[in-house]
Amino acid sequence: MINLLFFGRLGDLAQNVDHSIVYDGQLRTPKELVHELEVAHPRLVAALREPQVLVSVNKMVVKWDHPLFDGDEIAFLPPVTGG
Amino acid sequence: MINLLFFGRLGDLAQNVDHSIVYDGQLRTPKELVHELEVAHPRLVAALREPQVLVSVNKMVVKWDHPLFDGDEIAFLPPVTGG
Amino acid sequence: MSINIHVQHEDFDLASEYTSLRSRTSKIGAVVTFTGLVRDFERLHDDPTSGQNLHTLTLEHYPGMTERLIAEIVDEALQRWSAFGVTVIHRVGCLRPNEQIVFVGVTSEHRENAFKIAEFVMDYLKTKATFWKKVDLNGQQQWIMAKHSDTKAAAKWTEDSDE
Amino acid sequence: MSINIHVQHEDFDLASEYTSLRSRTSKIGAVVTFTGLVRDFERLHDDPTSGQNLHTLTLEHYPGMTERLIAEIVDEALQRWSAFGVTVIHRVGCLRPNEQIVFVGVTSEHRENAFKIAEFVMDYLKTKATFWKKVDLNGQQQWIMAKHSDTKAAAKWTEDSDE
Repeated sequence: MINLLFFGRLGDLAQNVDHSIVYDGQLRTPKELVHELEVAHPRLVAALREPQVLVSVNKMVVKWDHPLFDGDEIAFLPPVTGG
Repeated sequence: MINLLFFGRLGDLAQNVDHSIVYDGQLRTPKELVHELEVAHPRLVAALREPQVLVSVNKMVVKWDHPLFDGDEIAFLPPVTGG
Repeated sequence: MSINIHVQHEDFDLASEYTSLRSRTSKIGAVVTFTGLVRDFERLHDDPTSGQNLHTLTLEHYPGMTERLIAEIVDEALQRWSAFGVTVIHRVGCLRPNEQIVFVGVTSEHRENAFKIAEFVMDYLKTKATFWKKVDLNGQQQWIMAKHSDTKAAAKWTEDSDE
Repeated sequence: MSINIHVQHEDFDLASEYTSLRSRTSKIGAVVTFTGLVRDFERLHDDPTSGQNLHTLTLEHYPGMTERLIAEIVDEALQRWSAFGVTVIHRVGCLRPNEQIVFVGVTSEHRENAFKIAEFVMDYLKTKATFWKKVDLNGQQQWIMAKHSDTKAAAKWTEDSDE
């Protein structure tokens, strides 16, 4: 199982997305994951592809071609606004 | 009457100095005042002439040749160390 | 060195944090505190004319990642300047105008280090830590955009290593 | 704008000052406080090896002149950066290690101004305001010399007007 998290405005756009994906044994990347969401969730995917959005795997920011493994937690992070 | 104030370590050196001087009607300056103290209080005067010592008249920092008038309050200020 | 980092919904008490920071050593000469408050209006962009009345501010964060990122920010500050103690508290959840939102407290021997650390931590908190603000402006919910001025503030620490 | 300046022997309470500073407007986004404490040792010169145990610290000042000079420092800061409130409290008389000696509190809309004003006021307090410190080091009374590092700290505001 791979868990997906969407923060900030991405969370609003991802309300109908399945946040748990069965891991099918194939090597996948965050970039490929986003591509698979494109037909069903075009607005979300457009937002995910904005250049300032970061992706993390297991709470560490990674590149979009980072390999994913069973049990990983993938989070999509828009620009932060705390403080 | 002219009143003299000595702060910080200058105060220790000026313990035997008369802090009130009768104003004799002559125009005087802080520099001349210090000169008049020299024979009786050589250590104090040496300290007053250190380049970092400032002089104020009526709570405003002035030059050493500032003219003095009856009622003035003259203060000798070593480098400050507050905060 | 004592580092305390809290991400919490509960409010915090400046006096308690100050007392706790002060108590650690008698070598402390300087205590700097920064407290951020929720303003009653929010500029949605860098445009100074865009201010609107704010009803509530909701802070979301990424539990686990946020605390680690704050710890990294504090560690980086402490590699640059020495301190006795650093406390960072960031609130999450729904807050109202005038409420306290963030606290940074630093104790050091001399004032310059405490000021630098507090300012550095705040600049990086704004640009690196995984918090997201949503505002309710007259009933309309809206996610806040990152401010260019914050990105610039954090960048100043890398541009000028003398700072 | 609200400016409060006090030179007093009595101790001050950070929480009261903070509450008072915060209460003035709901536009406040940032509160910066600096508190100076009496350290338990004193370096008589800039020599870092010269530290000695401190029993008491006595602060003398020039009443009337000090308050005016602090007001001038605050005014100069407020010509550079905007704020809602500035409070400066400086204690005088005989103090012991760990006691509070000086407080600067600033409220502003954004954090940068509050930090800058607090740091500016502290730098100039150290170099312009008419306070003199005498220390009792193991029974030996001694006036503190001005520190080169303080003169340098104040000079940075004139060298770099972008600061």
